[in-house]
Parts: sequence; C-alpha cells; structure tokens
Amino acid sequence: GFSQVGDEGDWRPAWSKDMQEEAKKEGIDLKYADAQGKEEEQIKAVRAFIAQKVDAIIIAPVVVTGWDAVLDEAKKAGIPVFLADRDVDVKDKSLFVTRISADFNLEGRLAGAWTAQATKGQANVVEEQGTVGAAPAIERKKGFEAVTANFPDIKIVKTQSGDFTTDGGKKVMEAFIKSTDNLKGINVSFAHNDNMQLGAIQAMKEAGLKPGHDVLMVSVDYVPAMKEALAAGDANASVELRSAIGKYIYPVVLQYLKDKKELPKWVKIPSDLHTAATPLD
Amino acid sequence: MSQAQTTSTRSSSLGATLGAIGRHRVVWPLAALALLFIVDFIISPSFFNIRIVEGRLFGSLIDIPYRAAPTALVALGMAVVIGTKGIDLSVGSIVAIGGAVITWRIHAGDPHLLILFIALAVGLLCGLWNGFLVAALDIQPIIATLILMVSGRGIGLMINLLYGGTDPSFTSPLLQGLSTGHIGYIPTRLLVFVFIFALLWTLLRRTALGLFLESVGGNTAAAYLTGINARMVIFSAYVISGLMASSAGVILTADTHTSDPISVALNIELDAILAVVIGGASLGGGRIYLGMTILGALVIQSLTTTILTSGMPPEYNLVVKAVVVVVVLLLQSSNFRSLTLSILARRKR
Amino acid sequence: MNEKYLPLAATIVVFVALFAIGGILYNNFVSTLVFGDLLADNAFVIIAAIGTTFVIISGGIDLSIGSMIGFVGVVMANLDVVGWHPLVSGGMMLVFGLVYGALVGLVIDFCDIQPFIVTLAGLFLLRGSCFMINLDAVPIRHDFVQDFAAASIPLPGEGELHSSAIVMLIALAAAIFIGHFTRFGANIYAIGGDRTSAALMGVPMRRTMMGIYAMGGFYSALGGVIYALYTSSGYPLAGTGNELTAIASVVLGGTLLTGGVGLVAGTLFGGLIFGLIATLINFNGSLNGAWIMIVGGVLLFLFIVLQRFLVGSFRLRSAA
Amino acid sequence: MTETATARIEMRGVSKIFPGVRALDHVDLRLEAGEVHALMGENGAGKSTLIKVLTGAVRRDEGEIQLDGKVVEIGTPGEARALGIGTVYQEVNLIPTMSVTKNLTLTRQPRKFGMVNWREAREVAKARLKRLNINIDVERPLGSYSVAIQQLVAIARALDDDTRALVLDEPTASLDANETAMLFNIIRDLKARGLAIVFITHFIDQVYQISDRVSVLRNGRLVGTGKIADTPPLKLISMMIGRELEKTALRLVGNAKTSDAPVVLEAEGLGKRVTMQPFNLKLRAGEAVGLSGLLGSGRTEVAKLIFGALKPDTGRLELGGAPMHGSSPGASVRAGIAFCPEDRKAEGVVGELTVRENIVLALQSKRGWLNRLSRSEQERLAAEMIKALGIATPDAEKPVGQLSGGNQQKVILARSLVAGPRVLILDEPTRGIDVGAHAEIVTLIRKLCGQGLALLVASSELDELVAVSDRVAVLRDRQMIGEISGADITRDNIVHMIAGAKS
Ligand SMILES: Nc1ncnc2c1ncn2[C@@H]1O[C@H](COP(=O)(O)OP(=O)(O)OP(=O)(O)O)[C@@H](O)[C@H]1O
Ligand SMILES: Nc1ncnc2c1ncn2[C@@H]1O[C@H](COP(=O)(O)OP(=O)(O)OP(=O)(O)O)[C@@H](O)[C@H]1O
Ligand SMILES: [Mg+2]
Ligand SMILES: [Mg+2]
Repeated sequence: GFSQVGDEGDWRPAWSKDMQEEAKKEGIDLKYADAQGKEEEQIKAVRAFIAQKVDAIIIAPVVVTGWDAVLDEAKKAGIPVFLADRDVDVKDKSLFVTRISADFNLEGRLAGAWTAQATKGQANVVEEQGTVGAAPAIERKKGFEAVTANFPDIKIVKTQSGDFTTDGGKKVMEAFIKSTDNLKGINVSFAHNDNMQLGAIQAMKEAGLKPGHDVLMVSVDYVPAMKEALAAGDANASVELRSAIGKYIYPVVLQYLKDKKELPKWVKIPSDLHTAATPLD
Repeated sequence: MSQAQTTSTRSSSLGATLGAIGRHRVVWPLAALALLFIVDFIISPSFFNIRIVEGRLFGSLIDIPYRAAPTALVALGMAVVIGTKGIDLSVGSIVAIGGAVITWRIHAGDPHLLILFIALAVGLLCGLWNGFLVAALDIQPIIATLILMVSGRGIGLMINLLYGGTDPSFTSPLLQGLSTGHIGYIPTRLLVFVFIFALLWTLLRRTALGLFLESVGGNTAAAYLTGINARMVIFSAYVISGLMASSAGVILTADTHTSDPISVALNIELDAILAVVIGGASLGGGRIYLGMTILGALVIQSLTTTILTSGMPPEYNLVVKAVVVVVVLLLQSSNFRSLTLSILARRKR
Repeated sequence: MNEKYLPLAATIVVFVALFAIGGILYNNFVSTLVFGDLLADNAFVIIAAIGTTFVIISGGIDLSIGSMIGFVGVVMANLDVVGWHPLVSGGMMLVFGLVYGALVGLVIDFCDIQPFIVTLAGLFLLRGSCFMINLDAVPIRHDFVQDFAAASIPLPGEGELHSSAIVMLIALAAAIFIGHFTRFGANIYAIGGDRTSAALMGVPMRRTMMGIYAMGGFYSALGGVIYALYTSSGYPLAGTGNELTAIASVVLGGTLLTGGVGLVAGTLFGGLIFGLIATLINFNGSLNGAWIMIVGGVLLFLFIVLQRFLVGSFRLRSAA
Repeated sequence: MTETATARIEMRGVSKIFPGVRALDHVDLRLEAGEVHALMGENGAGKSTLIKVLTGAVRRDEGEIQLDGKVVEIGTPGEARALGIGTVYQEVNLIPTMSVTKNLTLTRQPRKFGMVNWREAREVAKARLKRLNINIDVERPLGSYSVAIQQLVAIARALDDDTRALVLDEPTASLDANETAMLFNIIRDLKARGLAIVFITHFIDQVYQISDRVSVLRNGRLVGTGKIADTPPLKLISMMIGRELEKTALRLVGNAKTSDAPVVLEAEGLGKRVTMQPFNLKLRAGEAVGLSGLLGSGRTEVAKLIFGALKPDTGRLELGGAPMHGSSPGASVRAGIAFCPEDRKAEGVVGELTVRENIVLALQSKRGWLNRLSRSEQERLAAEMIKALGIATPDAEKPVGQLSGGNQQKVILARSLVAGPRVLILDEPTRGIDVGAHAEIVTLIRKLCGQGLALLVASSELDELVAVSDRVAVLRDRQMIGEISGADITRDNIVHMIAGAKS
C-alpha cells in the first residue's frame, strides 16, 4: 500500500505515476490511495491497507503529527511501515522502519545558499510562500531563512502566500510589483515551488520587467515548464525535487521484507540545484 | 417572507433619516468599498495614481476591476441561480474543466477561435448536467452541484492526460489577448466583461426570463400556476451559470496560459456567493441584482488587493477577510445600526 | 410506514447495499474490522454533522465546521504543550463552541444576516486564528490520548468499537433526544418549516436561534476534540473542506436544505455512506487522484438517484 | 355583557408606520371580558396590523396596552400567549411540514420528567379538535390538509385552557356555513366563560350574528366604536368605506340565459384516482358556473383537474371544440384558461415581486419569455388593475408580500384578468375581500361574462354562488352529484342537494 498526499502542483502527480510504474516493473502489487491533502483520509487509507493485510505500507504523510495510534495498529498487524517524503513525529521511533526521502529544509537551504552566492550576500528578496500551514512551505521558508540569516544584508522585504499555484504566484507578484513601485530595489524572487514562480514570471513580463535579469528567480521542484524557463533565461535556478524516486524506495522496501534488517531512520534522496547555466540534463 | 416584521425597532429621528438613506440597497456596499479605498490610500498613498505603462492604463483602480472580472462573471451566473433559490457549487470545477479542454485542443492544433467556442460549449454542457439534476431529477441544488464540484477537477486532470499532461502550458495570441491584452488603453478583459454583462442583462431584462426566474425563485408553486414552465426556467439558470463560469474559465486559463485543474479558481464559488450576498440578494431566492453583484465582486477584490499590497504576513489574510466581511454585513443590518446609534447617543449624554 | 421515515429507510438501504457490494468486490470487506474502522474514522465528521443537522432543519447552514475542527485541535495541542490535560482543554473548547455558536445565532437573528454568510465569515475567522496561533502541526503527547485511543469495546470478529465511535453514538443519542423529546427540538422544526409562522406561534426566536447555533458549535467542537484525540495533534489545516462533507452527509441522510424536514439518525447513515465511498476507493487501490474525484462524484450521483428512487417507490407502496 | 371599570384589554393611542404607509394612527380599542368585539374595515385599513401589535408580532411606534388594568409590555407573540392572549392570524400561520399534533401543541407540549410526552400531546390534540368536531389523523403533516382544515386547526390551537382573550383574524374566510355555525357556537360558549373575543371579518351578516360591539377602522384611523344593536348595516358599511355604498350590488339576481351560447370548455369523464371521481362539465361562453359542496368535497380538485395543475388519469378535455393535448398549467394558460388558486400564500402571490410584476405574470407567461411586455405596458396594466379592483397600495412597485391579505387576493385576481382568458377558474375568489370590493368584483365578473368569458367559480359562500352563477354544479365526497340552473339556484336548493343523499 502506498498512501499519497494528493495531486497538487506538477510534482506530486509525476511522483505518483512514477511509483505506480516502478511498482509494475518490480512486480509489486501496489494499492494506491490519494488522501487529497487530508490527514483523516490518509488515516482511513492506512486502516484500509491494514484491513486488506498488505505486506508493507508506504506513507507520504500529509502532516508530521498524529501517527502514533494508526502506526501502532499496523505494528500489531505485523505490517512494516515506510515513510516517503515528509517525516512523522511519533514517540516510538520503532513504529516505522525508515524514512526514504528528500529534505524540504535542505531545499530551502540550497535555494538560500544559491541566493547568497549569486548576490554576494546582498539582496532584497520577495518570497512567494506555499499554502499557509503546509509542511513544505514551512520547511522551505525555515531552510531559506536559516542560511540567509548568516548574511546580514539579505533581507526578505515582502512575503505572501501564493498557495503553490501559478495563478496565486501571479497575483502575489502583481501585488509586489505595485507595492514596491515596479520592484524597485528588489534583487531576488524566491518561490516555494515552480508553479508560483512561473506565475510570477508572467506578472513581471506583463509589467514590462525582465525576470531572470532585473530580478533573480529561484524556486523549488524543477518541473518541465521550469526547465524551459531556465533555458529561456526567465529564471535562474530551481532546486530539483526528484519525482522518479520509486527506484530509490522499492529496493529498500523489498530488501527489508526479505531480511528484516534494521535500517537507519532516514535514507536520504539527493536534491540537486539546477541553474540557468545547467538547464538540461 | 417578511410578513411580520417581528424585529423592527422603534427608531429615533436621527435613525429614521439615516435609515431612509440606508434602506437603499446600493449604499452599504458602496460604503464598504469607499472604506477599503481609504484604507488603501493610507497604506499606499499612490493607490489612486493611474499611469500609462507600455501603452495601457496601469494602477490599482484599473487593476481591481481587472482582477475582479472573472469572479464577477461567475458571481453573475451565481446570482441567477441564487435567484431561483438554488446554488451552484460546481463553478470552480467548470473553470478547471474548461481550462483543461482549452489546453488539450490547443495541443491538438485546433483553430483558436474554435477553441473559444468549444470552451463555452463545455460550460454549457456542465450547466445542462447541473440543470438536469436539479430541474429534472429534483435533487437539492447544493448536493446536485456538489457532484460536479467533487468530480470536475478530476475530469480536468484526466483531460490533461489526453496530451500527455507533462507540459500543460500553451501560447495563444487570441485567448491571451482576450485575457491579458489591451485595446487602446483599456484591458481587453474589461471590454469582454462589459460585453458579456450586456448580453446577460439583455437576456434577463429585455426578455421576460428575468421575471420568470425571480417568480420561480420567489414562489415556485405560484409561478407554475401562472403557466410558467418552472422546470425549464430552473434549468436555464444552471445553463447560464455554466456559461458564465466557462467564460470566466477562458479568462483565468489564458491569464496563466496553463491548465492547473487542481488549484485554478479554488474557492471561487465562495467568493461568488459572497459577492451576490454583499450585493443584497437573499439566498432564499426571488431577486436577481446584476449590477449590485458586480459591486459585491469589486468589494471582495479590493479587499484581496488591499491584503496583498499591505505587506501584512499571510497568516493574517483570513482573519482580516473575516473581519471585513463581518463589518460589511453589520453595516447592512438596520438593527445593528440602530443599536450602535443608541449606544452612541447614550455615551454622549 | 410514516411518510417522514421514508428517506431514512432509503438511506439505510443504500448503505447496506453499498456494504454488500464492497463485500462482493473485495476480500476482508464485510467484517467487523472494517465496520468498526468505518465508525471510528468518520466519527468526528458525523458528530459535527449531527450538530449541523439541527442547523439545517432550522433552515440555516453552518460552513464553519471544518475550521472549528482545525481550531479546536490547534488550541488543544498548544495547551498540551503547556501541560493541560486534554480532557480539560477539550472541555474548555466545548464551552467555547457553545458560546461561539450562541454568538453566531445572535448575530444571525438580531442583525438578520443570512446564516450562510455569517458562518462563512466564521470559517475565515477560525481558520485564520489557527494560522495566527501557529503554522506547524503540534503533537499532543499526553498519555490520555493513547488511553483514549486504546479504549474500545470488542465486536464479534476482529473488529472493535473504538472510543471515538462510542462518543459518536452517545452524541447521536443525545441529539435524538433533543430533537424529538424537547420543546426546543420541536421549535427547531417549526422555525425551519416557516419562520414567520413560528414567530407568530410564540416560538422564542432569539433564544431558539442561539440555541440552534450553540448546538451546532458544540457538536463541531466535539468533532474537533475527537479529531484532535484521533490524530493526537493540532494542525492548522485540519478539517479543511469537512463542512461540505458534513452538509452532504446531512442531506444524504434525508434532511431538506430548505428546512423543516429531516431526522438526526439519517445523518449517521449519510456520513457512513461518505466514509464507505472512501473505503471502497481505498480498497480498490489503483485509482489516482483524478479517478478518486471522478469515482467519488459518480458514486455520490448513483446514491442520490438510488435514494430518490427508493423514496418514490416506498411512497407508492404506502399509498397503494 | 357588562361594562366594568377595567377592561380586559385596553389599547391606547397605538400607531404604526411602515415604510410609506401609516398603517395605524393613534387607535384606541377597548375589549371587555365576555364580549365579542367585531373589528371591521376595508382591505388595508389596518385591522391585521392592530391585532399584530396587540400580540407583539409587530412592534408599535407609539401607544400602550393594558391587560386587566395593568400596563403590559408585549414584545413577542410568545409573551402574548403567556399572558393568555390566543390568536388566529389571517394567513393560516402554522407550520405545514409538521404534524397536526405538533402544530397544536408547539411551545406548550405536555412534559414528563422534562421530556415531551408525545402520547399525551396526541391526546390533547385530538381532544381539542374534537371540540371543533374535527376528526382527522393528527400524525399527518398539516400541509396535507385543505386550507379549511388548517384554519380549524389554527383556531383549536388558539383555544388553550388558560386563554383570557381570543383574537380571530378572518377565521371564517375559508369555512363553509356548517363550520362557521359550529365556530359561532364555540365562540358563544367562550363568551359565556368570560373571554374577550376580537373577531375580524368581511361578512356583514356574521358580524350581526355573533358580535356585541363593533369598531371600524379606516385608513389606519379608528372611525368609531359602538354597540352592534345601535349600528344598522348600511351605517356600518358607510363608516367602513367613508361614503354610501352606491348600489347594493351584493344580491345580483336575474341571471342571463345563455344556454344557446357556444360551448367553450367541455370535460368528459375527467378524473383522477383517489382524488376525484370522473365528472362531466360544460362551460358556455358568457356563462358562470358555480362549484358547490362541503369542505373536502373536491371543488379545488375539479378546478385543478380542468386547469391541468393536477394530472387527470381518465377522461378528456376540449377547449373551443378542439381537444387539449397534455395537461399542464402552461398549456392551459396559452390556450386561454386562467386560474386563481385558493391558497394565496402557498400558491398565489410571489411575495418578493412587486404588485406590477405579480399582475403581469400570467399574461407574460402566456406570451412566452421572448415576447416581453414593455415596462410602460406593464405599468399601464398594473395601474389599470389597481384602479379597477381598488387595490390599496402606495404604488405598483411595492412588494406584494407587504400588502394586506385582501389586497393580495385582489392582485391574484388582477393577474388572471390581465391575461385575457376565455375561461376563468376562480377558487374562493373573494376570500378576505371587503364588502365594497366584493360588490365591485361581483359586478366585474358579470361584466366579463357579458363579454363572453366563461367562468367557473368554486366557493364555500353560498350567497356568492347564488349571486354570480348561471348554473351550479354540486359535489359531494369527491363526486359530482348534480347541477342546478337558472332560477332554481337558491341557498336552500343547493343545501338540499348537498345534504340530499346524505340523510
Ligand atoms: N410588513 C409590512 N410592510 C409594509 N407595509 C405593511 C406591512 N404589513 C402591512 N403593511 C401595510 O399596512 C396597511 C394595513 O395592513 P393590514 O394588514 O393591517 O390591513 P387589514 O385591515 O388587515 O386588511 P385586509 O382586510 O385586507 O386583511 C396596508 O396598507 C399594508 O400594505
Ligand atoms: N372533515 C374532514 N375530515 C377529514 N379530512 C378532511 C375533512 N374535510 C376535508 N378533509 C381533507 O382535506 C383535504 C382537501 O380537500 P379539498 O381540497 O378537496 O377541499 P375542497 O372541496 O376544495 O374544499 P375547500 O377548498 O373549501 O377546502 C383532503 O385531503 C381531505 O381529505
Ligand atoms: Mg388583514
Ligand atoms: Mg378548495
């Protein structure tokens, strides 16, 4: 069983698809459940997996908290649980086998580091946040700020939520443009995902600004449309969040089912930074 | 409904004069709008400046109607449905499906003018479906339209898959022109809006359809007994709403020139309903105020613009929105006004 | 059979049929384990929906359920951090729900504003307050949470009646009592049937309206407490969209949105049908997000049509 | 009746202003214990408003109310009820979706251990109805009964044991002679028990049958109060309308012979299972046919079957010699049939729409949605009708829901007339209409008949039927049992026919 968060943005569907295709390749009978971004749906899904007596459960948690009870049930039913993507906050770390994932915080830090490097530690940043309260938004913001805090001259001057959507990113950027008098003095636009950054690019073009030139554009995900934007010079950098990670996850699971050997609590999947100079790999 | 005004209060003479002014529908939403503008002006003194940038008008006063247009279109359709005592929760889904279809047909290489009509046809079809459920199967509107609301965005995703779905963006000079272009100094979208509004107004007020819609909404049984085909009238309301939603869909989709079924026009149904209510209509049906609905949409958009330009942390957005909505509503309530007046009067003494 | 029980009967038939279909399609489906989980997993929405049933019967609506659930959780989690017992903080939130609801009822009645809009503002306000308190998910670590989760009555077979399901059933019983065996309950139906007439017949409008929304607030707060215990955390986005599920459960349970007609018991089955749709989709396990939405819509459509059809045929039979 | 120093109820200087209308202007009203006090006045005179002020349903602008000599503040109908004032409002103001029991006992259900005791409530309900000689299933929703039954239930509801004063706003408007007589017996009984009773009606003879004193309102002002014995009918009427009633058009006899005129509408074997046995009926041009029968005999059903608001499952209908295909109100309206329903609140007016919009609705529906009446045309029609029927409204743009009951009824009538029908079906057309207007409407109907309109009138008022009909079809137990025509149409003959086979 694999319990996915939902289908928002461009990245998650790609990941889900990859998980299903990889499962076929590996000969795994995958039960897939999409929680539509809701914790309770996800708990229901996990319970349904337990009732169906699956061999292993992979969870990409919507929220970090609230897993004790249901993971306990899985443990009682003798079904090992793996985490993908986000972490969970449980008292008893033995409730799950391991977490196999990238690191939101790291993504934020990478973006921050790139910003510091590209601007030589002097920047006025506008930030397009993800959905208020969503884990990637919180973590990416923290990661970014953790790095930029080391540079006294990097300041986040405006920040708003664009809900991870293109439309939202565009609206927020339009507002920034207006409230800062055509982004006067702004050097960097940091978006928590590519969709919002793409919206921001449109808004800037419509206002007669040159994204990627007047203002440096850095974001997270590295979706196909962003590759093009990087190639066209409209954007400068995007941290890749790999979607084809089924090939990282399944071997770990299958191995564990075979030999039940204890694993470290976090198997990391690398994140890469792609910049305009290295757009196509 | 209001046979007995159980709760009307004795009004002081000051209250009476104010009340006479306040009774006019248009006053309180306008007051709310003015209030927001004042706040905007305080936040950013350049709020009212209008400049010409790259050959078109630029500034908040243009930007607010510009941004409000899609919501206002949806709200106009919603006003019609609400006039019949119904509600249409599926408008966001209709926008999503429309967006997916546009992108799909562009990838398939259809002429863009044709695509425009295809997109509207999609809205028509969705409206027909909702109308069928409500008028023919007699399902309660909120549930009937919930069906499309739940599944519509899924359908959009499926349509995205029709062309691979990996790159849901496109370029279309025609559609983008309608949405983000400008004719002379004026944004095309506003002209499109005025055109559609004129069409709708003509349909409702130059034919008897508006009267029929309102009578069915006010008292279905009575309307039926005067020979009005109540089912067809209700049906038409959902079709109109579907068409309005899909025309908003064209503008929204062309705006970002991508298809993003999951998050495009999220919660637009709530904003649309809010606009209708701020415009003074009752969800109990029986009245359709087109002009007032636009005013409602403008109030909501000014609020959004104010929040976005204010530089306030986004955590506060919702609370501010709630407070403003409550204030607008309290202003519209005559009971509340006379209460505050009497409290103020007592203070002074 | 009395006319007013027909929609309830139809809802129950639909529910049983659906359960049977699940049994035919999937192994391990018809079991007390699945049934017990179904009750427990949907308990919080159903509890909130029970309160909403009264609001809807009175001709109103409550959109702030989901936000209330989120808000209650966030407050409880933050109080947990400073050492409050969940029962105490939960009890406080119940009182909060009651007072908040009464206030909403007062605004609706005194200012004569439509419930849809007042509660929509409530939705924004409560959700916004969650964000203002904190953005992260906060765990509730108190041992009571575990004890609560562990408490259950075993059912024949592998299943058990979880504590949240028990709370739900008690809440339902209380609601049935209030709805059908108190004057207040009768007044609710009267207001929903015809507001003007109810006022003329001497129903104390302000008190009753405040009571109705206070109940709505109380039950959604209780739903929030159960949700917080169920997930042992407070998460500012929790419960998003639950208001629609709750309202849909109420309506599926045979209550008319126009007011005056409906039964609280119907809401239980309406809510269970929604839960069952989710369970079926999970058991299928090959649907991606897009298909889940579509299948969810199609199933909803089929149930409504089936329910209407059943009500119609019951009616014919009882007329003949 | 004895005049005591302190009245049961005394209202002093009561005023009420609605936007644009001074509904009450310093009105005084004194009710003694043990009297029946009639309240008279034209439609819109302010009668209903006055009693709504008394019962707290409408907040007054000025004035005070005393109960047994003590000043009382009555803010809500609930408080009035608690003070022992029982009220039957003009529109049947009960809850149609609730059962009869619940309606009867609402807010005062018998309780045991804090729990409502429904079994006892049922018994209470049955007992109360029994006093009014009604025997119905108290568990069915009230809305499933006819308006008349609902009216009786409302009266039963107002008669609690602790009632000290009873207010009845046009309680007899939808009752037939039998029920009215029964109600009067009950009123006399209550009077003997010392209740103060306010009785509003437009039936002059009923006033003389039952009341002791009468107060007359005109345009929101009290014109006078007096003993009924000292007030002859003509004086009463002229007080009400402020002038002499020119012609006593009430009794219009000399029905035109029109039996050779062409048949406009013919129903053959029209019927519906359970609802109405198959019947035959012919309407000739210029002819007025009455439908008479006891309450529940099926008058409304006959009207609705012909109009297509009820779908017949047997029989056929011809209009002007051509068979009607399919039956629906829409088809009927287009073919030239118009219908005024009896239940004006549920099926008549669209309360939110203005007087003008309500008046043009049927004509507009006949013309179809594309062929809109211009605004000026609408205004002309509305103005014409407001004048012709004397609808009391400040202007044509007032929402109909804010008019007085009788004026709403006139608007419905206006709506049917404006549509220019060949066949007009009126179900209880003069319910709640004042004497002056009543006479005018009867004249109008005769005039229309003279122009070739075929008319079908269902009414529980025998005098009205006698006055307008060329023929009367009599119904009993959902069956058409015979016809009376021409000079044979008298009260007695109709009553005999209704009672005939019964004994
Ligand atoms: N809620 C209201 N809002 C505005 N005007 C009202 C309202 N209720 C009554 N009126 C106006 O007050 C006046 C008196 O109405 P009222 O109902 O008291 O008349 P009435 O004497 O009972 O007439 P009828 O015999 O037709 O019932 C009318 O002109 C009516 O239009
Ligand atoms: N005395 C009674 N006891 C029980 N039920 C009755 C009685 N009188 C009428 N009803 C019910 O009232 C309902 C309405 O009857 P219907 O509409 O045919 O009346 P009607 O002949 O049009 O008379 P009116 O219009 O004057 O009320 C029927 O469902 C009938 O069962
Ligand atoms: Mg009256
Ligand atoms: Mg009748």
